[in-house]
Amino acid sequence: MNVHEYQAAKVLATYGIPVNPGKVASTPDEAEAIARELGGTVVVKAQVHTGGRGKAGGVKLAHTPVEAGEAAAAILGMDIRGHTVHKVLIAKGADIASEFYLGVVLDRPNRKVLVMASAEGGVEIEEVAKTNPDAIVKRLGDPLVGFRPYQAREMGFEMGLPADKINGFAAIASKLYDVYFNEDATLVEINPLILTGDGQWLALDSKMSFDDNALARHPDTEDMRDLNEENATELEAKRNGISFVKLDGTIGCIVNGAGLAMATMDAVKLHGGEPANFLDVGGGANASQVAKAFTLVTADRNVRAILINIFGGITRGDEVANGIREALGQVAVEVPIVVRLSGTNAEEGKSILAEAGITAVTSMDLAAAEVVKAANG
Amino acid sequence: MNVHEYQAAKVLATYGIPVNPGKVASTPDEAEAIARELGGTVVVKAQVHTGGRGKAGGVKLAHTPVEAGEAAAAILGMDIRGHTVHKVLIAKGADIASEFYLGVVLDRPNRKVLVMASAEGGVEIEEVAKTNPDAIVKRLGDPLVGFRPYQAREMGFEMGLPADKINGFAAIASKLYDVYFNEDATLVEINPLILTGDGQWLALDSKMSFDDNALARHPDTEDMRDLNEENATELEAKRNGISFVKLDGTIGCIVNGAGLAMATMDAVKLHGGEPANFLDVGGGANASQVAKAFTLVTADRNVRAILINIFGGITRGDEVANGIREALGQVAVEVPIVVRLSGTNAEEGKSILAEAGITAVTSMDLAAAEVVKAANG
Amino acid sequence: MSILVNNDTRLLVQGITGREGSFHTTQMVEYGTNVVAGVTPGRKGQEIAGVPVFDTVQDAVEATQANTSIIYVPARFAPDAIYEAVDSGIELVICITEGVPVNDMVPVYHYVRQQGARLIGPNCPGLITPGQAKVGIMPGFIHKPGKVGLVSRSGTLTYEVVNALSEAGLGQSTAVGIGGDPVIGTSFIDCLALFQEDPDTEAIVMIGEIGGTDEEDAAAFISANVTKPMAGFIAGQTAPPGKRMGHAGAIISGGAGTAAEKMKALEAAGVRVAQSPSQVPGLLQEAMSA
Amino acid sequence: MSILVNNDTRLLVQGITGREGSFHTTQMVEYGTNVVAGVTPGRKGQEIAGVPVFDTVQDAVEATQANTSIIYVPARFAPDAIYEAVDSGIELVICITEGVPVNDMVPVYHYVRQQGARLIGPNCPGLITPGQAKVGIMPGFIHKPGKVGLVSRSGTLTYEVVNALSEAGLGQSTAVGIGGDPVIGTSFIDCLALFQEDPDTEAIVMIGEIGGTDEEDAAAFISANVTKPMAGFIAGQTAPPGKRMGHAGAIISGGAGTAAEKMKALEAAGVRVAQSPSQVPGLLQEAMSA
Repeated sequence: MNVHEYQAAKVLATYGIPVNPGKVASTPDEAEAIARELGGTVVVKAQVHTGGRGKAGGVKLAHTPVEAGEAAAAILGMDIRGHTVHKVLIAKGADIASEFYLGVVLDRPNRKVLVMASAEGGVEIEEVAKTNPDAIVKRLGDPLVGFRPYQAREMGFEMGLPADKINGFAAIASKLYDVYFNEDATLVEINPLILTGDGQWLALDSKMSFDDNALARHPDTEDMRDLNEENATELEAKRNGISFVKLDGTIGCIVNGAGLAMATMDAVKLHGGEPANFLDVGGGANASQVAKAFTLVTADRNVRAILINIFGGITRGDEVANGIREALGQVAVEVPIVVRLSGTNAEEGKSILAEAGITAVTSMDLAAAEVVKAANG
Repeated sequence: MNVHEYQAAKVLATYGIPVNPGKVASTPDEAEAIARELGGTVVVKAQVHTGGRGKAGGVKLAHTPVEAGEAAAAILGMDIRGHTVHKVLIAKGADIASEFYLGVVLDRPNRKVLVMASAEGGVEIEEVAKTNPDAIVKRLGDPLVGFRPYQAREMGFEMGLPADKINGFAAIASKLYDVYFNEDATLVEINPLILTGDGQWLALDSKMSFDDNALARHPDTEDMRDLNEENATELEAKRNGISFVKLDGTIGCIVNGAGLAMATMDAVKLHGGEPANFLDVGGGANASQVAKAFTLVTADRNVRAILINIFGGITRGDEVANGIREALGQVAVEVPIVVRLSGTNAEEGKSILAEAGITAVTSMDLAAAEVVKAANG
Repeated sequence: MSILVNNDTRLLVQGITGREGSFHTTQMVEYGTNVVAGVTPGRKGQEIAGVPVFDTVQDAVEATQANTSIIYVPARFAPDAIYEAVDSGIELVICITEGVPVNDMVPVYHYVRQQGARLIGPNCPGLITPGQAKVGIMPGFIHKPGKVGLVSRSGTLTYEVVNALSEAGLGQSTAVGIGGDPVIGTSFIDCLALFQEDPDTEAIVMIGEIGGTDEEDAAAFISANVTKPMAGFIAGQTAPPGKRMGHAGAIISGGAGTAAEKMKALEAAGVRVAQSPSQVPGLLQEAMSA
Repeated sequence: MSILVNNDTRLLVQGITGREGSFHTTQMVEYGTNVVAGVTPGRKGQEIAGVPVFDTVQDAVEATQANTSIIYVPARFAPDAIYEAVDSGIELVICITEGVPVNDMVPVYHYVRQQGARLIGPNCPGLITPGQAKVGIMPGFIHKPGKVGLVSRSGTLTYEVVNALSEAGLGQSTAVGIGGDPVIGTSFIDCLALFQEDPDTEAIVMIGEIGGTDEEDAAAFISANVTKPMAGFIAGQTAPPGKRMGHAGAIISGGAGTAAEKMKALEAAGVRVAQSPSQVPGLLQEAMSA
């Protein structure tokens, strides 16, 4: 789960990390009032769950409250990489002397948590990794005794920080590691972390993602969820125990198992089609789950045909077939359906579907070819 | 540092451990008012930093508010093992179905933290260890991943708890381990931990000690300090970087180094005397430290002679001798002083002291013999 | 022969009285797995599919000498269940449970290694040595005893490939589902090393997916250490970046973890990589006769 | 020969620019210890007693191949300093610092062991191999090179005994102050094992005190493993129960940890236990000629 910049800043502040004070506005009037309250030059920033705001014109400097209102008017409602701007953050303009990057993320190969920093702040870390990998300094937290202050100091010295800035940097890095662990984040990033003209550390912009599997123990985090930023269909799927990801193609996919669902998308592509979604219906594949899957898939107007790919394991093919028939009685599906059934009682299942006038085959490749033909036909 | 039962109960409550609600009174009137507020039978308990309250008559049951006031009147001011009772805790009488012991303490040989429990609650654990050691169940917390819930369950099953009481017990044991670690305790003990007639867990009495070296990071703990319970001389010594423990003998000891200070006490005893104190003056042994040590030692009216035992290492014997002379100019010492000086420049030091009319010898045994003679003379 | 589980496996089921635990215990017993004990605290004395239930793993191990454990408890209890198994002397722990927070698994991973035990999963289907021991939730009947070792991050996709192998007459020595989470106890490399050493495994199939670099690391290991013929498949060629594809670990992030990179790395290591699961048996046979 | 420190010791001082650190660096250099580097973050380029100062232990080790470190930083920074030393490849870490909370030392103790390094202290005077390396705060001049290994929980009391030994013509191979805290990195047993194996140590002196059961554990070890003649002393025969005698670890609690028990255990293990420190040389000579 992702949160907005202003929400991430609040989390950082509760850990004692110095952030640039600001407030959120939903209207130009609110923005103007906040700018007046803050005084001086402010920056108006689009609050959306995506990067590239600056390039898209979602970040504007305003020298007066009126300018702030105008900037907010321009940004609110803007579409940035498919995200509509509903809120802007109004924050005091900062006196930036130097910019840094500081981030904490899981290091999968080592099964440890990685703290990364770079003196090339304000640039995406992936970009720095490509253009100047030596500029990134890294330390792994020990899984059992954590991230130690000396590691943070080493990072500061390696980045070439002056001696009197080392302890301040180390304190922020240690606190950011605590944020990652205590809040069950999957990513926390301050970019840029700045030194101001008068030598103070300040987290100017930050980003956080949280482990969905740990949200149950973090009700405060769940409260930060912005439904505007989430795909309604994906949320609806999740509530029903279905994994769903919307894609741009025309062929709806309903599959049991995440790996098989990806492989099914790949097969559609291999046979010349484009998948409209990733959908893992979960273990059971019973009538109500399949009916829910139909509803999710057919909500997408681009879908021109549906491929159901079920490998019967513990769940038998005939049960699945009956489930599909039943689901079709509950949900009106107006596009062609191709079913691929394999594994336990696949033949019985195919007979049941044939009786209902539904094409059912054994081979996944054949099913993919058929569904592409159906979508184009 | 030790705290009172009512303070320990507050700490337990903040961790979600169920405690018997009660309030503290300093006068019989307050006690009566609290008993009236609580209603029903109450127990009135002396709040002192020592065990054996029950045997000493410091715990009384009261069926009415008036009885509670009377009980408080009887207990307040009472002397229990040398501790004067200044406060009583008034708590609701509990319906005890069964009593248990639960404690967390450092296991020195394993360098790990030990959780102990016993179905023989209400008795001192040292007593159980002697009479029925098999009744004590133990589990070590892992220094790196902590005390795990399954360990608490195992302890519950081993104590013969019924199945429906296991999870409740395990939750309390895990929380008590957290108290120990998060609060930097050296001992936390619930005794008795009870099951009430209606099957609820309740911490009826508890005891906590804290690591003096960690108090700086626990201001809340430091706030619980009861100066009535601390030896004023020991506190005064601590403020001056001196380790001091009051004893019952007649020979005051001033020594540099804790181990040597103990050995000096032992030597006094070996030569027929009784030490009046343990005193480690710290590394420097300069004039102001020695003067402070004189003040501390002579505050004890039992002291009839003083043994100063200094091993000159980094600090030179002549410096120490001058320090002693200077200190004697600041503090009037009316009992005989025997100085033992050894190590660096011991001879120079002894000459300086001889000029000041102070007996100074090289041998620790001889010094001990001399001081015992002086005390008896 | 085989790897990790076989006729010597003495299986303990943690969470045996739960819905999943009891169902799959029955299935495993029916398959012929030697399920010796189950654990659910407070349920001592019960039986599930003829298997005695104990209060603690310690009690169960003492009474039955269980050496392998499979875990079906809910996610928030899974780390404790793993610690309990390892501390009670269980050598091989299979955690089926899905949804364990990553921050919980980081210390678990390192603790298990430190204690010299082995964890498979979490969020995995388990593993099976056909004809000997099914320790997991896979449909047993699709597997055939044979000489192909299989290791996979996926569940159903594994069954798909196993089924195709069996139909092509390629039985399996052992098929291991290592799980789809970002932090799992046993990696591709661990299993490849075991298969390489297992005299009865003659060829190896590896099924990867997007996310992380375990497949790339495996490719490097294969180049240096694996001499047996191999075929593979990587799911997620059409997955978009930044989106989690069902499995918590299946996500392309920061441009890393794509199927294309993984396929390239495996091919460079001499693995024949299929475009579709159905091609795996053919490619493997090619590799075996090359 | 000797144990732990000698002419091959390349010493690093953590907290070298502090009051204690700089004073004792000068003392150690004057004694002839090979002090190669110091560390205080932000003080790179300075020198203390001719010893170059670095920002990090890593930098210092790279530049000077230091293999031993001594720590003089304040208590709240000491655990981090120990971790930094161990993670930078230092094999032997001596922590002089007093007042480290016990809960901090518990994970440090186990981490250091796990990494295969050795910690002495905290709250200790350090150790010395007379004529070769003084790594601590003890007065060097009282020590004489020789054949007696000494291990002690105390500081000044150790100097007392060392002085008595030297005056009696009994020089020391190495004298180790292991520290007076409840959790210390190196125990009596560790040192006894090293002295027993050291060909140049012919007799051993052990100085204990009240609190804990390390002396009793040492006695059991001595019975089973130590063949060299031994004398000992236990401080605190007159200490009352429940009171901490200066050292954080010197406390009789729950009736355990008394001097009497410890003396009894050591005597039963064949150690000649003195009533007074001055008796130690005589008892040791007796033991050596027995």
